[in-house]
Amino acid sequence: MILRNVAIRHGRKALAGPIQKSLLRTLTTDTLPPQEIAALEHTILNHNKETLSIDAQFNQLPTTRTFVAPVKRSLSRREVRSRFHKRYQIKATTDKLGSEIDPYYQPHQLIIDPPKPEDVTLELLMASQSHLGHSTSLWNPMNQRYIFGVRQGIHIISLETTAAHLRRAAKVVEGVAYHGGLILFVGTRAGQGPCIVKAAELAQGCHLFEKWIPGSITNGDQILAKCGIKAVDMHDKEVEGYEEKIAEWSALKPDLVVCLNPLENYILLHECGLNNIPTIGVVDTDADPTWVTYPIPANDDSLRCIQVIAGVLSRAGESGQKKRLEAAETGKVTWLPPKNLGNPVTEEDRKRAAEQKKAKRMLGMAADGQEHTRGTRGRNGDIDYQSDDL
Amino acid sequence: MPPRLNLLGAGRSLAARSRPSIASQQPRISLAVSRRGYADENEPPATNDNQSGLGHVSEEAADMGKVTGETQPDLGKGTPVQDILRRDQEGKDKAPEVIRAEIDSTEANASDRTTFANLLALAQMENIARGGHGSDPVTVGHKYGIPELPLASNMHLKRRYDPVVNQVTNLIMKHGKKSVAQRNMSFILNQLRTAPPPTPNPARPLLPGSPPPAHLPLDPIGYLTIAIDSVAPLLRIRSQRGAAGGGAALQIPVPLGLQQRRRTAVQWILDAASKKKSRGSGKGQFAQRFADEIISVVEGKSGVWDRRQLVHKTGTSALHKQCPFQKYSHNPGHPHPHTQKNAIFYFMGST
Amino acid sequence: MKKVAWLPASLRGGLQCAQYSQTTASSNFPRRTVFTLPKKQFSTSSSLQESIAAAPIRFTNNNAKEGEEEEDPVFNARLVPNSASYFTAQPIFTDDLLSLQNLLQRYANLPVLKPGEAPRVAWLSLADYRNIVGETVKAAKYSKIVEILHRLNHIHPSLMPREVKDVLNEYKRDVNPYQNTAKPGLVNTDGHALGAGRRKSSTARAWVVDGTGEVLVNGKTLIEAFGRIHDRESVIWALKATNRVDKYNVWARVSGGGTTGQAEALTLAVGKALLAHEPALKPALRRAGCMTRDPKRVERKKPGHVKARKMPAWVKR
Amino acid sequence: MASTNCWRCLSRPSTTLTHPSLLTLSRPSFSTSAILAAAVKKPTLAARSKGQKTLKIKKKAVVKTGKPPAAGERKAMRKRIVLSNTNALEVEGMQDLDEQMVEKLVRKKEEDLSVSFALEAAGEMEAEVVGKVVGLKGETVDSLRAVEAFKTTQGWGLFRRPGLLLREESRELSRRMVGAARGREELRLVIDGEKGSGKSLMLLHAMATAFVKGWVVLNIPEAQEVTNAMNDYAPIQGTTPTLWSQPTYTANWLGQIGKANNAVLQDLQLSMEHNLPIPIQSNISLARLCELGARDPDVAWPIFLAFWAEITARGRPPVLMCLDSLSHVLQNSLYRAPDYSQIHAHDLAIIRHFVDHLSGKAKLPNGGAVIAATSRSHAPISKSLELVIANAEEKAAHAKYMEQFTARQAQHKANYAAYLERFPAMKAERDAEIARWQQQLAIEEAELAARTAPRQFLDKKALKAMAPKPLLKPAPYAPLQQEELQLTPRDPFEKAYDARADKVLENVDVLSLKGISRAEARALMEYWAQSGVLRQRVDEESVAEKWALAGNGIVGEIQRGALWMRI
Repeated sequence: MILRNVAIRHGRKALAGPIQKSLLRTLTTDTLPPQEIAALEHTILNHNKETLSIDAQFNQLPTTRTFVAPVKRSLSRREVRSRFHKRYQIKATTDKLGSEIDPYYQPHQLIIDPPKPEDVTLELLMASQSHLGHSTSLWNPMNQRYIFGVRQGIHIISLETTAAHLRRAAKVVEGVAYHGGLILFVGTRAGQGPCIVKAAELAQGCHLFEKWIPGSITNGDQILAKCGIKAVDMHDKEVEGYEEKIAEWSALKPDLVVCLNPLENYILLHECGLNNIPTIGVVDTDADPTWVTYPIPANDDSLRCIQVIAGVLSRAGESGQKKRLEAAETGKVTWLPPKNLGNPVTEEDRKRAAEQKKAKRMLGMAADGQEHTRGTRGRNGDIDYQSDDL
Repeated sequence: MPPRLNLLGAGRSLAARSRPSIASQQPRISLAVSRRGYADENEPPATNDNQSGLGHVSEEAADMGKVTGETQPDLGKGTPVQDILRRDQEGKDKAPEVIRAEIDSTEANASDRTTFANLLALAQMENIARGGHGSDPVTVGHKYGIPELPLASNMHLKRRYDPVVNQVTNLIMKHGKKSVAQRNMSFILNQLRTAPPPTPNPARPLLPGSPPPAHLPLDPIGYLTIAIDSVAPLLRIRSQRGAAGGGAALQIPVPLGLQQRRRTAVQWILDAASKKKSRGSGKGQFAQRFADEIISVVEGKSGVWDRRQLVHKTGTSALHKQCPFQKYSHNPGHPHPHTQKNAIFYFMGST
Repeated sequence: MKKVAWLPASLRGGLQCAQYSQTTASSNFPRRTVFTLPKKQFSTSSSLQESIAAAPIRFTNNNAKEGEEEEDPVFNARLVPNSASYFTAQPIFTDDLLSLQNLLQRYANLPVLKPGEAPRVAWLSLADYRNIVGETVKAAKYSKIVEILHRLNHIHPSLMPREVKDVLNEYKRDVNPYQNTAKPGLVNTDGHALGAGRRKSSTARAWVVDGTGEVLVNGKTLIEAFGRIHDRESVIWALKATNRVDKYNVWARVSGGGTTGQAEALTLAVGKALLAHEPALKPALRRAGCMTRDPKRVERKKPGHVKARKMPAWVKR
Repeated sequence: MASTNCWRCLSRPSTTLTHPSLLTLSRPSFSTSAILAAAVKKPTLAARSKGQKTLKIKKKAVVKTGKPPAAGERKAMRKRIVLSNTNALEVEGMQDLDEQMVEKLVRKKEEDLSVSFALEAAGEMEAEVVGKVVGLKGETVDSLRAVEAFKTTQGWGLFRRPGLLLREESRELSRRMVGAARGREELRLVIDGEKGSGKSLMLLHAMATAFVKGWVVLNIPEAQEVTNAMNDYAPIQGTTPTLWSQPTYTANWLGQIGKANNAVLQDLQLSMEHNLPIPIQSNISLARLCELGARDPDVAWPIFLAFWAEITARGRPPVLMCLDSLSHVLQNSLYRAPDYSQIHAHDLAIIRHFVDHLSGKAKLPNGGAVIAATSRSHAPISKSLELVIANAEEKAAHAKYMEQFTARQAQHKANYAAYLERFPAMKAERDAEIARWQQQLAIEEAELAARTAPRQFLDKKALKAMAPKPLLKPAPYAPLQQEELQLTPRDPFEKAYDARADKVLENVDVLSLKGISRAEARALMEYWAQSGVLRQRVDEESVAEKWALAGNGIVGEIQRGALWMRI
């Protein structure tokens, strides 16, 4: 009986190939109910009759018409789609199940919604490892005052200072945003890209996560020549009529540069210094705080810390921009237009200019005609010129 | 009809197949069909037997012509209406039952006369023979079976000769005349074949595991290989100028790869052969001398052995002079100092 | 209303110097105020606002008093870059990259095809992209874009979102070179299959028919056509490698080049013709070396050389 | 020159000055430039070396070490024929080419049954011998070696002992030889075939058969040696036109003949009187006679004539004469007559003797065969020979065509008869079909008329054109055309035809060799594999491959491909 069960249980393997040693491990002593045995035996016999007998084989030779091209067995499109949706349904229904988990660190959260300046706490800073400096041997004494102490051979940055400087920097950013300044977020280390981009997006500034091209400020007219500029009014709506001006306008310069890794961007900071552009920088214990205008003593090697700082600053910029727009609603302009930008040129302005030119030329021509008759060339040229104008 | 509980199918999913069917690397049957122009079942039957007795007027005239040997009317002129209707579908629908029935019947038995169905059946029989299932995916991209892959090593167009023979041929070649070199090679091998079996010299042992000398002549390639590999040096002496200090050249033993070893050996044998005097006149004298040199190598009489020994001696002495491993450690040209060491010890034991 | 931070003078200077084109005038301006302002540090924001607002206005008035009387008040417009990637000097490229990145991020968890199975697409070449964008993008940077495109292309077609499709279409080349595949050889109704092959400067065409292993090259038998056994073998190598020497007849025409070239051109031709008969033999023939066209040609002669590389003998004066 | 008289005394010398130089000096000449030029002193070697430099580079003379090879040693090495390779394996079960084997070979099919019954009664099995490799017996080998039937290029040195493949052509050849011997008439044959198709081996087969059957064999192993003016030759007195004998070659040849046919000749005594320049006893054996002829060249030719007379006397065994590379003897030889006119090959006594029998001018009363093989390697082109061979092949082809044609014609007649009796049925059927067709048309038109929009027209004209035509009377009988035999004509503008060669080749049979069949190739390759020189599985694929590589089974090429180039 037992043996019979074994035979039935492992019938498929027996059919498939020689019995392996591993089968012996699966020997069991309990028996199946008789009707199940009968069913199994019947199926096996039936299977043999249908698949292994020669005439069965011949019956199974399909004719040419009913022949289907042999394809490797893979899921059809519909199957894939249905399975995918099903998986999501299941996920949606079963996600809620299980125990409640306390709020925990989710890396993407820092990028998705960054912390605001007001919810900067020492705990947050501590949690994001912003207190860890470099080893004492790499210390740059100029940032002595930010340092809390030494632990296990590395400097510990005092988080109070960090928080204070961070808040100050936030206010600076907010102010610049409020006064319609152009803020540039720079983080050229690996992995700083996302938070930089997010920050620029919130603060409506610019981002730079690749190498800073030296001279983009001092020689911007050459380097940034191709990069487009537009003119916006107090409500940040784009304004027509400045095309000629913009065409020969020199390249823009940032009004504030937030540099998350000053060590690698000395040239950038130097250019900012040359152009009196204020800079905010994350200064680690091995960095020189005097490179930047507003240092933020923190650990610039921890992405998490960097994300926190960039987030805070970006939130500040965001609020600044908001305030500026609110002020604009009330008709108050918190910034001054560039000096010789002037008013937008409209159609009638152009017409009027053309008229004046024409009138002037008429006078000039009369004078010419009386004095000397040569100058047809010049006249023709003038006519061309006028036609160009109109 | 398919089996109710297809245990064997499950077994197949368990990779119970003895060896993988070639199906995986074959194109689909549809491709095969589209390419096999004349095995296509869509072509109309050559003669339609379904009609009673004899065919249409044109066809009748045609086989009439076949019988009487006169020029046959071409079927294009008087085409039976069935063919016309077969071409346009809706006209067929409009056609009377008789014609429709005819058309259908012809199209129906068009399939069973194709060679393609037979091919299919054959392939499926193969499947069954392979222990598979009758309804396994069948691919008919071939008529006489697929050769076993991978092919034999000498089945590539560019590597059809034995490697040793190939190398020796190329080393014999002069002025790029390969066919001449190949003729010489065949001379050499035949010489080895017909010469009396060699009597090896115990002082100059052949490679370990080489067959008894009596068996050599009937395997000339093996003969050649053994001779060359036996005298092949294990290393060459690279003399680095000034490395020994004071401008003196430093002898550095560098181990050789198999090809390089064989090459050196063949070069030596060639030198020896070119120094010999030819016995007869006419063609194949060089081959004769080369073969004699090979034989004398196997018999341990050749001077090539001395050259080998000389190289090895200098190699060992140089090796012992300066510590080899330190040298090798910063010698990029030489990846495996230990194999080198073993090689040296091997040959020290061997000589 | 929340307090707005006190703006340091240097920043103000920065602001102005950024917006006024002449910086020299205002550059020494902050140094004056630095010392005056600190005591105002903790005052309320409103006064500060005025002070800030006032100072520049006064400043401008001082500067351009006589100019502005007859002119109407200046229109409030400021200049901002079109894109946030202004300072990368390649704004369009950077924006493309970023948009692709977050597209991928959004659809990262859609099911994907196996590496081989995605439809093969030819993306814009670097030159094309540069022309379109008008920026000198480095190859390494553009490869990032291509990488992302490749990944997006592997999203399972049944679940490929519309926008992804559109984006991919933007980056596709106009003509897809991968679509033109080699035409499969055809067997005509007489059972003839034609294959063509080339080698060195020889050209060969071979018709392969079911038969008993008879070979005619230019109407000559194999031994008349080729003296070397090596060459004869080359001619029927495709049949030999697949054990079909006695199953087909070959009728071939070959012209140009020497014996070796002709023989190996025939190898290719016969192989292709055989493939038309039995497409499933392709892997075997590929491994037998009968599918590969040997691209080697005679190297051209160079000016100043005697042959392709040989230099004339050096003569002393 | 030492003069007889002293120069001191100024008296006139008794002897006249005869020295040419003195004469020229003394005689007043029109120009003295020659003398002056002659008198100009050549610059010494030292001067030359000192002054101008020459581009001539002095080659270092090669130093000869050891003794040079003896005269003819190197040639002997080149010509050496090795018939045995001790390394090769002995092929067990290989039968020898003996009387019985030849019998089996020549036996016709219809005879087979009866004989095979007899053999079964005797208890030995009957087997097909064609497509087998047979060995040669020791004495046969010696005889063949004596007549130089083996050639260096035939690769005998690879095998333990010489073996011969029996192919279809060899069966035919043996049959004709044996038949000729039975009928006491001579077989006159030219063996042709492309390079490597086994012509010389077919000759060898003929000789082997002859030796086995106890014929007398005369072989000219290489006609070139006879005609290329490498032997001494002398005119034979009293012959018009003058015949030229080659004493040394003849003597050598006689020696070969004697040695090769020793078994036969030593039992045959002289039977008639000959007037020979040397006295011989009357009762010596023919073998002895040959030895005498071989001993001194001067009498070789007369003795050969005597020998031939003896051989062709009544009751002597049949004779086989063989010659290889025929085209050498169908043109002028390289010998020259005293008036420096070229001697035609047919004016050489030995060649004349051969071609007379080849052309049938001279008969072999005891029967026998005269077989010549052409050669494709280093042989002159003989237009006459080519024409003859081409015509012979066309004749053979036409004969084959004719027997096929007769069969086809019979079939054709039968078909027509069948058609005639089928005709009434066909006619009835056709009428029925016409009726059906018309009613179909009617139906169609009715439907068309009935159908409303969209109106579609069935093209009536086209249908009318398609209408089946009625059958009236059976088609007439058309006999098959038979194509006539066309021989390639003689090119009227060709000057290279040789009149004497044409006369000789007028009526000789041509046996043209083609490639061997697959079965024969397989037998051959199996023989090679058994003797251990072919290290390869012999199966259908390999045989087919070698067969195809050898241009459809040219034997020599098969051997080259299987044994020499691809080892």
